[in-house]
Amino acid sequence: MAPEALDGEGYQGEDAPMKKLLDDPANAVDDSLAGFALAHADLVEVHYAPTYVTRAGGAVSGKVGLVSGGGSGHEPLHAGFVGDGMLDAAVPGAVFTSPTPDQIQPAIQASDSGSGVLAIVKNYTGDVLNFETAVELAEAEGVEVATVVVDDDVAVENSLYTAGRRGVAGTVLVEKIAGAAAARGDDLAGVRGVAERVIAGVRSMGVALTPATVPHVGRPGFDLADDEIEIGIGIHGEPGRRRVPMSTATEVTQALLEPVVEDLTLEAGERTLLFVNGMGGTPLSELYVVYGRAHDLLSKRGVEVTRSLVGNYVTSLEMQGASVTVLRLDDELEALWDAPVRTAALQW
Amino acid sequence: MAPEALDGEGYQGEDAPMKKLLDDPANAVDDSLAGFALAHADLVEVHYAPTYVTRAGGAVSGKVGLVSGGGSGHEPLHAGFVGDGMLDAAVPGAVFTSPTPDQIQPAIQASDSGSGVLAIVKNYTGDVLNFETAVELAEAEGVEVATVVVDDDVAVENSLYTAGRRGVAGTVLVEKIAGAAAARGDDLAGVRGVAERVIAGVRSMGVALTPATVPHVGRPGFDLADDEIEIGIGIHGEPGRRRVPMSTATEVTQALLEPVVEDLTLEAGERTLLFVNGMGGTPLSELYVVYGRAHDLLSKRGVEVTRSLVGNYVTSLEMQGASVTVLRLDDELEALWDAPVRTAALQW
Amino acid sequence: MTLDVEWAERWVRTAADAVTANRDELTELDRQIGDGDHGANLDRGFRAVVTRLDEVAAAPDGGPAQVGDVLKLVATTLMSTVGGAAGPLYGTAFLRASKVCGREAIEAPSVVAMLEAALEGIEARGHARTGEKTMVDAWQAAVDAAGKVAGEGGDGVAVLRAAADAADAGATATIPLVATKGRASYLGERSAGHEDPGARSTALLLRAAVVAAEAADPA
Amino acid sequence: MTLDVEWAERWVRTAADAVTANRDELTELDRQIGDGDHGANLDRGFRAVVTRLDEVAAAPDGGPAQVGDVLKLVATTLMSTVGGAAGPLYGTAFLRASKVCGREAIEAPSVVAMLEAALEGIEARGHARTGEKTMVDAWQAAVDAAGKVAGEGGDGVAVLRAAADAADAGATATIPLVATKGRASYLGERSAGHEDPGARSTALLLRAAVVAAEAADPA
Ligand SMILES: Nc1ncnc2c1ncn2[C@@H]1O[C@H](COP(=O)(O)OP(=O)(O)O)[C@@H](O)[C@H]1O
Ligand SMILES: Nc1ncnc2c1ncn2[C@@H]1O[C@H](COP(=O)(O)OP(=O)(O)O)[C@@H](O)[C@H]1O
Ligand SMILES: [Mg+2]
Ligand SMILES: [Mg+2]
Ligand SMILES: [Mg+2]
Ligand SMILES: [Mg+2]
Repeated sequence: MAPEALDGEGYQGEDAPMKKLLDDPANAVDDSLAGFALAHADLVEVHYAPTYVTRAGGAVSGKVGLVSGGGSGHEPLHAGFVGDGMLDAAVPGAVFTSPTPDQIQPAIQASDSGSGVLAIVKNYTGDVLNFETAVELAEAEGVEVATVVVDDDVAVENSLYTAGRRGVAGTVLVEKIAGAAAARGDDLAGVRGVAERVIAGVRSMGVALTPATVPHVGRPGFDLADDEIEIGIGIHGEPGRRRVPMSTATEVTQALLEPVVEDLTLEAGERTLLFVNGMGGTPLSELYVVYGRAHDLLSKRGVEVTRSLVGNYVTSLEMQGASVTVLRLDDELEALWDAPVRTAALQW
Repeated sequence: MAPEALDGEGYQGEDAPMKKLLDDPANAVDDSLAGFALAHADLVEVHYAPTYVTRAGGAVSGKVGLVSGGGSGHEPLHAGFVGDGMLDAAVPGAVFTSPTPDQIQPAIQASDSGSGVLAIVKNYTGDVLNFETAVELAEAEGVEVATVVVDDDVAVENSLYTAGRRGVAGTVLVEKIAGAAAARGDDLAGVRGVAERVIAGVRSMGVALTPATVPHVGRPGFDLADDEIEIGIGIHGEPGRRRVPMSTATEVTQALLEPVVEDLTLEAGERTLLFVNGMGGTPLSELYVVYGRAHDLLSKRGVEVTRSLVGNYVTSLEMQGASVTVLRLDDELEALWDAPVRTAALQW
Repeated sequence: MTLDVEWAERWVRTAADAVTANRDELTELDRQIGDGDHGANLDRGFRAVVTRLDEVAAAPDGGPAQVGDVLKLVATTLMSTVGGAAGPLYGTAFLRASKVCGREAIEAPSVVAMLEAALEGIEARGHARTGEKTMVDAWQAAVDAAGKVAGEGGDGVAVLRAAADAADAGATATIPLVATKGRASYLGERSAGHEDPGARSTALLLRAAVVAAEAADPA
Repeated sequence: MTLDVEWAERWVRTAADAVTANRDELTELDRQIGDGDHGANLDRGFRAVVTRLDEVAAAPDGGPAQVGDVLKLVATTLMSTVGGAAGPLYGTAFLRASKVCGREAIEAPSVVAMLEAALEGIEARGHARTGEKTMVDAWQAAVDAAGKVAGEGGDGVAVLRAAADAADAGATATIPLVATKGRASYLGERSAGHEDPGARSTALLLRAAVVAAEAADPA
């Protein structure tokens, strides 16, 4: 292999090129989806112009359809969760930018087998507005659509003074459990009810150690000193609520978990699912350290952890950091969590 | 939550603290394993002093045992692959340092149900030497042990002038497929034969965009300018074969894939498994871009991709980068790949 | 000059140029208190608008006949290409505006009506009011100034100019505000001290309308 | 002085101190052409050795009786705590060395035999020969020099001193070499220009033996 192999055009520009495995950063989303489609042809079908992803084989007859979507850059969310037992379609927008109604509408229609469709929307102004319009359009075409809005991020106060809590890692749990409810044959009202029960019982909080760089922007979403971390970050490169000195896993975990537990008013004896989510650039080994610490802290409060998830599921490009999510469980939610799932990113 | 929550001791030291979600960096491996054990109590059991991981429930009667191990920092390798259809035990060393014989020996013995044990070793002087001693000790205790050495990294010439090719991402494929052979009831010679067939047919090559920092070292394994990437890296923070300017995904993929294909002497019409592995800090979306490019390049040569794997499976802490692995397939290897597996990191 | 369909087309093209020229500035504003995509989002949208306008102009039945046709084309194109919060908000703004501009040329009262319709559309979709540090602050200032100048007998261009000046000031006035709507609200108090990107892009778009009017009719 | 069991213990403790003091230097050498863990690996190992030695010394039946006992304790402890390439290599070296030191004190010929046994152990495990840019280069130089001084009638300490000096030079001499064994071999030509970390640590360990001898018997 001649060294010239790499001496082609490469990135142009004044500054040092971004270190990303991409060709044209403006095509990052579609290029990635093309590879995704090739790697998972048995599970998904990717549509372009407009861009959306459906389950291979199309809507499942007699089953409520599940559609979610949002800005790209959070992979495997959402396309990685399309498949048996979870989503019927996913709609990826530009990086960190909610998709447009003309992408969402066909995804909703493709997911309808006549039993209606549940749209799972993360609570961001852009996502809510674009889904709203798409749902109106799909309804005009005769599809029955229900919408749930996920807002699990306790870093944001749910008050008059904010756009409301953001939807973050808890979204995966909503998609998995509502997907299982749809798979077992619940009707649209039933599936929506299950999704709303999950949303009511799930809370998250995240930390960034390093920011992420959006490909077509080319510089980090925020600046962080070498010894600072950002507590209460979202998943779109937004800055968080406060900046504190770098600290230990135990202290950081505590800072994430406590507001979650308090907001949920979790009490001794309750059962939970504990989910430690990586933001993309943090090694799995560190996520397990955080998981261990969070588990200990919950145990100390007498809260039982009966299900768990650890990994990079709702990411923010290559951001280093993690979030801690707790979901209050009961027999039904546990059973739905355990139900089989077969997607690119979650299988059992 | 008071901001003081994070004002505890934190890291000490002259320089800016490392940005890692850890408590004492010297305990990183055990702390992570403790969380891993809590999260996957249904799958694994973690033993300490000496440290090794076994399948929950112990050796499977009548089945050949599979043991692998190596330095930590490559998670989910190896402990994430302990479970049904894959490994019976994994032995994690210190970060990037092969484990010691006194860890490996009990892992081998715990995996023996009387049908013998296959040790899967990545080809590094340290791993080979420590496993050698451990195998001798286990044999002295009456365990029949066979050893295979994985050496899939074409970045290293397999010649008199090197310690031989390194074992890298291909190790996962060896563990999965040999694990399936053991699960279907092959005897030790048979399982070893399958593993050797995989080793003979698998090649990899990797690239680093940014280096990784070993927790107890506190600074990057090598230095890379903002516009440079390192081609032909290993998974231990070693520098690679050559440093080139940052380039496009297409060019980088080509530089990785070509030597792999040539070393395998792949011809048109052959079937392959294409595996794009993330080094830990690169977003999944970029791995799919690389996958798509590699798939295209193989297709152009008439090589068929019939199985695929994309994700962070053999990592190098938070290194940004990826490797491309190709495995030559036949009916038997395809069937063994498809066979059920239930581990923390791979399930179907 | 008359604010006719040629002006409307020129407005849109001027706006597209202004967005491209200020893309990085908008992005940087959004990076400070949002997610750093506002410039890229609008740029993507307006480039699509220009492409679409070129297509329509090249069609055998000629270009748009009414000011409202141009605004509607902008609305639907932004809606389907921008995404994020700004896509539906600007989309609705231009859609509502198009509905009160169903003629070949518009005069001062229609300019006011157009701006009012746009503002109402944004408020209807986004539920924000003045003072919440959003694009509403720029639009509201523009509407107020436009109404005043129109009431004083100013012509269409004078009304537009007053609107653009006011939007500019309205955008600047968002700097000290604490956001209570949109992504910047997540920052709480930390959002103060930064200009709202959507308010700034609103000022750019309205300035483009003035520039487009003046280009045909140099004073 | 006599190279007795007290000397052996002092050697090991001095070596442990030297490793800790040079931990970062060894790590940096390994970072250049390896994986940056040699300092940490050896430091972990030698701290365990010291702990073990303290335990054994505190045991009711007293400390080790022979030089070989001390070396064997070093061997087994390094083997089970160092890992990597250096663990088994140093482990085997000290194990083989212990076998030829089964007495209360050793003289010049035993010092040579000890060094030879260590070198043979390393060669047997690692299959490296001189010139491959490994610790073998330092050990081989030490063995050669030790043999020479012993042949000339030097006493044990003189032999040790020659060995340490030669190991030092041998380590330095690895700088221009291209590695063909161990992790540095992956770098090919790029390994030239850097000192081999294992050769350097070998020189440190042998120097510690001299320091330990001199400490008891200041010249
Ligand atoms: N509820 C709202 N009402 C009015 N304007 C809003 C609202 N939410 C956000 N905006 C405007 O949208 C702008 C951000 O647009 P953009 O960055 O494109 O979308 P996003 O916030 O989804 O990334 C803000 O600067 C603000 O002016
Ligand atoms: N085959 C070999 N024979 C002799 N010495 C070797 C061999 N391979 C490696 N070494 C020595 O081991 C040293 C590296 O040790 P260390 O860094 O602890 O282990 P690792 O290479 O596994 O990280 C090298 O500097 C070299 O001196
Ligand atoms: Mg956005
Ligand atoms: Mg090592
Ligand atoms: Mg934005
Ligand atoms: Mg090393």
